[in-house]
Amino acid sequence: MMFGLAALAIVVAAIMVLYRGIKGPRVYDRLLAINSMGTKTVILIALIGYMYERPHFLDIALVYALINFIGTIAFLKYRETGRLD
Amino acid sequence: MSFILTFILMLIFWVLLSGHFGLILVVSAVIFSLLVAYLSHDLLLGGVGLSSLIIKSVRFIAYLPWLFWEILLANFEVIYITLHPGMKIDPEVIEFDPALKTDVGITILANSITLTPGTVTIEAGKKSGFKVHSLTKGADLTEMVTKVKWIEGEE
Amino acid sequence: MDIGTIICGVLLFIGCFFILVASVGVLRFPDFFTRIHPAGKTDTLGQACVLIGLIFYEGFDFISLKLLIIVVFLLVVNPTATYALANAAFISGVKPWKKGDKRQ
Amino acid sequence: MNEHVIVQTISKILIPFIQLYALYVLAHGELGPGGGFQAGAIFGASIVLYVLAFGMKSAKLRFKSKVFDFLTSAGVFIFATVGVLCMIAGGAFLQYSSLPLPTKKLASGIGIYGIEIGVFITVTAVLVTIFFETAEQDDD
Repeated sequence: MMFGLAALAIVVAAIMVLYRGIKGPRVYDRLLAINSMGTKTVILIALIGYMYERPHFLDIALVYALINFIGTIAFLKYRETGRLD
Repeated sequence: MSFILTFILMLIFWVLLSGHFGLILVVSAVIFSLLVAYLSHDLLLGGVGLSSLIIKSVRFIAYLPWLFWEILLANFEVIYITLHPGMKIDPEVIEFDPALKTDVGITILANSITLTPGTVTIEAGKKSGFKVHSLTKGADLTEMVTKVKWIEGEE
Repeated sequence: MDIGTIICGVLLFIGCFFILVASVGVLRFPDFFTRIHPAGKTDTLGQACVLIGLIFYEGFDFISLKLLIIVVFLLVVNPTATYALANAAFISGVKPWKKGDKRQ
Repeated sequence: MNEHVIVQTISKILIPFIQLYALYVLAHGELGPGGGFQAGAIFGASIVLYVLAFGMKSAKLRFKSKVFDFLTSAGVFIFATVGVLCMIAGGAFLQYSSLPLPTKKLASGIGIYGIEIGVFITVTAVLVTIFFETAEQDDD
């Protein structure tokens, strides 16, 4: 119950951020929205793991946080230099 | 030196993550920690002496409670500004040079600034100095710079 | 209802409040550099609050240690990503908003 | 990111922990989510992070392309060796329970662990090779 309400609040927050991601106006606003939604997803995965009493979900949350970070850095680097290395 | 320290750190991290102590798992813990220490020992602790490492870690941990208190205060400020109907903001970009010597010091300062009152680091480096974007005029960062300098230490 | 569950509920409420306010901030602020303030720090604190609430619910064992690792990881990684974003925007020539300018 | 100090320092701190986490996922494939493929992807991600933070030149000095070419086939070799060992011991290909070990449970545990390590090595090597090739395609 408690976890369900918290998850709902985070989904609402993610939808609000998604609006910023659609509207822009700059690519950096969109990237900010994507990064922010990614970290919210980490919390959401942890909460869902507790809702269904499956703590193994935490491993997935940690991996998602990691991939989110690397993805943001990679995209920024590509924006700036036009290449990945 | 850094090899052994990395090995011990990795072993501790494995135990924190795992929580299972079967024979196969313990053997693989030791082998994998050795592997990671071999691959990355110069990344985590490259060229740092043991005594200075301990001193700096203790100082860093002593710095954390103050930082968390500042983060809490900072967030109430941001929440107040966000929910105020008049949106009372007056942003400015501050430039200063904290004269920090180490990369780790710069990183700690930049991330602390990002997490605390109405300020976000937008540029940080040894040569270029710091550029900080502040939500309201008159942000004061001298206390934080002093504390980070203390973590870096004089030796 | 034991004490851990109550503390967990309170922390979940505070954390969700922070996260919601951060999202409102991302919508309301006038330009990129001001938007990054709520996204960079209020969000981080809200997430830390939610996860620490889960630690109180769990009690102290290996699973709560894993939660603690996620909290530390987020506290290290989020400001770094925020810095990288702000720095990239600044270098590419996005001008910071001044008082009296038009909303973007 | 003209001065990469912060991203570089954070990467230096994170990379060893990411690598150990990948190996943890590899070793706990039976107990939780995970296994060879996921572990290989995470380990590959740590090397991708290194390339992003420090650039390709420094990465090429640290992780030789030739080593990854070797590892790609070494992983498959480990996988096949475990399978063939099962056949030599009198079972079918990859029938772990026929391995000459005290209990069947231990035999299948070690057998699965062996092929997971093989998968892990191949996946890491292939992912890193793909990333190196894509990042460098403009140089030709």
